[in-house]
Amino acid sequence: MKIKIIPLLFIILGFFTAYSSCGKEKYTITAAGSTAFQPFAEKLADQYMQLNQDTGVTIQGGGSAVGIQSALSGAADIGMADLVTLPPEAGSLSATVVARDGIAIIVNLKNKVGNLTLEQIQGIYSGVIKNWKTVGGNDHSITVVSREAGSGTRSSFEAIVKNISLTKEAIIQDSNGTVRETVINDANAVGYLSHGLVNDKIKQVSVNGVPCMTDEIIKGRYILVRPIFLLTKGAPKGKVKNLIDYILSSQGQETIKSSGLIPAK
Amino acid sequence: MAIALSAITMLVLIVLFIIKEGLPFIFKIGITDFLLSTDWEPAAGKYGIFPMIAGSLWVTLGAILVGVPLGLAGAVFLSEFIPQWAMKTIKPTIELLAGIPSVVYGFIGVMVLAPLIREYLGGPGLSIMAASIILGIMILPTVMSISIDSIKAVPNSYREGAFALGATHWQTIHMVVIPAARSGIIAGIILGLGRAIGETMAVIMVAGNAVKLPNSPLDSVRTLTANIALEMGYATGMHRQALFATGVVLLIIIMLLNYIAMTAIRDRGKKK
Amino acid sequence: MTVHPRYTQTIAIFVLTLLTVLTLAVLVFIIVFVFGKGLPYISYDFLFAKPEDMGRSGGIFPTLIGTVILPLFAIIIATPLGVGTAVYLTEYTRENRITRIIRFGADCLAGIPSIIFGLFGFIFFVTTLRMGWSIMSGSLTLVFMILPTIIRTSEEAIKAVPYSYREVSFSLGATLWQTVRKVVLPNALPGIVTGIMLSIGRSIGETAAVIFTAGSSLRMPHSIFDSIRTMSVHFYILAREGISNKNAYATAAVLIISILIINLISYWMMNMFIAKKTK
Amino acid sequence: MEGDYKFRINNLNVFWGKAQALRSISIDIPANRILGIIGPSGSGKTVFLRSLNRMNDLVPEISVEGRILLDGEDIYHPDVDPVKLRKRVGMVFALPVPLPASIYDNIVFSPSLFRIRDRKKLNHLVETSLTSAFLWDEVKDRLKTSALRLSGGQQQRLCLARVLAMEPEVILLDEPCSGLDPISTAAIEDALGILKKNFTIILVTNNTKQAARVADNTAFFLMSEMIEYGATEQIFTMPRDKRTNDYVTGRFG
Repeated sequence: MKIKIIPLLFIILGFFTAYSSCGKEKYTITAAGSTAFQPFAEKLADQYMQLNQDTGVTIQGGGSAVGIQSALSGAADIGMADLVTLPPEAGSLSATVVARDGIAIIVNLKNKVGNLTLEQIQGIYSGVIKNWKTVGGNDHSITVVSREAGSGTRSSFEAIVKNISLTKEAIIQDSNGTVRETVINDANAVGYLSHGLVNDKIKQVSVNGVPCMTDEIIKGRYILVRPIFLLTKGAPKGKVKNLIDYILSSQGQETIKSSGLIPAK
Repeated sequence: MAIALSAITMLVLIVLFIIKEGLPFIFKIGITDFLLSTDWEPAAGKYGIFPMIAGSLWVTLGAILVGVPLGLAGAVFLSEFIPQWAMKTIKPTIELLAGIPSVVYGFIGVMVLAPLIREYLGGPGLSIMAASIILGIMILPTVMSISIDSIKAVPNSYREGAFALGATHWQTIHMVVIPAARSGIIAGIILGLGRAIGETMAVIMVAGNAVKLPNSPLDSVRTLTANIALEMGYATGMHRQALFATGVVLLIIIMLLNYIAMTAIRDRGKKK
Repeated sequence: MTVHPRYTQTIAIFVLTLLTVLTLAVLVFIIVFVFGKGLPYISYDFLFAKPEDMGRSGGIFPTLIGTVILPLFAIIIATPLGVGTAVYLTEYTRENRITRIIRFGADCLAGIPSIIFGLFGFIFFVTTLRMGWSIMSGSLTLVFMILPTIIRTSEEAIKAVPYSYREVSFSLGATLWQTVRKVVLPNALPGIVTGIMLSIGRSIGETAAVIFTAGSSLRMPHSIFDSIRTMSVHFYILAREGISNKNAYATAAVLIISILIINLISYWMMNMFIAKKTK
Repeated sequence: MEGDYKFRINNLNVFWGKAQALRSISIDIPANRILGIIGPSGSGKTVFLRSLNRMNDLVPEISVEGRILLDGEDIYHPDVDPVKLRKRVGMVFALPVPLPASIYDNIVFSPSLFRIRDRKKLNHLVETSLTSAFLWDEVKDRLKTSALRLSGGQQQRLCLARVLAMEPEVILLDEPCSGLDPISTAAIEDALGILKKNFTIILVTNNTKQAARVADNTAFFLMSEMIEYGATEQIFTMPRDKRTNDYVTGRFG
């Protein structure tokens, strides 16, 4: 009998602490979804909580679909999604664009190709162009790196480039970070990722002659750009509205810009 | 009684949940189209998981080829030829390795193993071979530590009996000790097998996840688990059902493997 | 066929030694690799400060708490359930179709990828039962995940207890329950503990199931209904999102050290127990 | 063969699956005597012994028919709790099986099952049981060491002491000396000689000489049947059945 009482006590103790601390818990807003936006959301949440001591903000990842689902089910107050076009089931949600994000095409530092046209990108990702020679590089076969089906970055990329039927040889990576790692390690790889995550271990190529830079995106010359949505069930109100308003304020947008994203407007 | 029932109910709940979400989809698409088609393009409504089935089987087979001989040899050596005091440090080390998160193994695979394979053997590096080796290493501690336990549980009188009949130490091991410890060893292998076929994160990191039928161990593949985990975060509607259906297939494969393993135990038991 | 047993033995032992050395070398390499890359960055601040900038700088304290709390709750719930089931299957029922089905089911479930448990937990605990991403959802999901392992390893351990011990116990007037409690369980304990250790290891190392159910919030939890991030999830996010490789390695090193500490404690406890019996 | 009967057994049939392990055994066993049961291996001696404390219940294939009365009560009556029965009818097995615990804990295993917690009483029980089993002098200084460290002979005497500590009425011994050296065997035989004052003892043995030495009455089992039962002296000197004669004079088996 001894054996069984101990864990029971633990569980009861657990519940007790849970409820006792529930009383003094402050109001918490939960936001969930896009992994691409998660880091920026964390930063914004920190700043917001500095200004509003009575509100807690919890940020969860999970992906854009999780963002949509949890906003629909009420598991989160705010869903975060980074898709060019929202799926039909998100129709009932109220969507606010809070930022934009450029999608950069990246290659290994050793690669001498510096520019690709949209058609070339389409050809490479569809498996029609198989060798770097064809687009002005060395005589090496291309390792195509893409994202998983459903990824906001991938669907945005494919929606803008158009007519991609992804080659079966493509390596699939499930995050911006790993796409970057793969391209860093493989001299013949090509990938795409969120503009804010480009670093000096990889080389970014221009698309149609335009480099992926904040200015070019704001001017509308760089074409691989997708919006980032905050989704709420019905129009945002109360604390949630307060938070979204903060993100849209000049202070919030400044944070977004300084972290490498593009402001909403 | 109540405890046993509630534990079992919990387990049944999960299975029913997966089946309920996945099975209707399989019938809607058609079993042959779902299982045997090689096209997986959820955006275009194409849901064929044959490449993933092949991927899972290859990678698991590879992991078994790497992990089981090494694990068994290690277990036999450590429990039969090593003094007790040395065992006292080695066994905890092995169990420690069982606790290292799979993502760490996966990360090492990406940083160390994949570049080696790409450099010396060719291909993209992220491949069946990389995944097999990493998974094989991951299941080593499980296979080893359970095998050691069951070898240790063989009564010493068995060994003494064999020695007394003039058997060498090795004959004693493979004719007396291993058969006596068989049930435990197989349990260990099944656990290892389960871990290999069910592993997700490490495989996603090192297998490359390309949706195609592999031609060589250096090709990139996607496993069933990777298929689920990669797209789960985004999938909705049909796509999500397709992933649950992938889960059903995975479950059936695991059941088949277990069934084969169990019949193997029983048949060998009969021969005796 | 005609090779002398002595030679077979020499060859066999040679091969065994070779494989064992290879195995141990690989395993040692992994530890040395992670420690080599991670240990230099571990400091008091790293362990006990709160993370800054998504973990790019600062410490890992909340994830340390998460790594302790989540598996602890899971084990506390799963151990009595799992061991109880194993006892029931081995001692209270005769081997029949139903026990075989249950055992088969447990074997199969041991092989279900954790992502499915994560998914189940997400839909069942997080949304349906409205527990949200929380310690509670996370540990309950882990309970489901480790239960099959605990049942199977406990069962093996219980079966390994010699039948004669049970006979003796019965002949001395013990009831079935007394026999289980005073003879079977104590003698099966080392095997049961191995199973529990494996499960703790699996819980600590789990990423997929935890990220979907306990969430990935980097803040300190205030109650068991708050979200938490474990070290494995933290490592995964740091490494995968390319946030900081050195903090990722340092987190991995801390993970390995904590598992080491847990293992040492359990070994110490087990040795105390065995010593009591054989001294 | 005078005095009270502890066991009265009438037409006992035991089946192991479809095979019959015991064929219509009827025997009355007097109290405070030693009954020796002899016979070749496989003659049903052990099955008979295990019917008396219902250890056979643990083997699902075995079924028991007929009546066994212990002090006039049918021990196979549905109201009888086998656990309580086994407390009254203790058993020592062929191979010594000390539980992997200290000597002391082995002895107090049974008393502690019945909620005897009093240290003094337990200590006293340990001393008296070990003394009765002729083991006290050898182990009194190391009661807390593991029972597994004892020699085979000491282990078997420990098992006897462990049964004694249960304070049963009947002690069943299943070839208790089969693996032991002559000195340990002698110690156990001496102990039994004294113990019969307080207990009814049933001793199954392969060693006919042992039965001749210690038993008051002897029964001879052969091929699932009881061939002959009588005072030990009579069985060994003037057996009525030719097969008994052949067996005790060593002409077969």
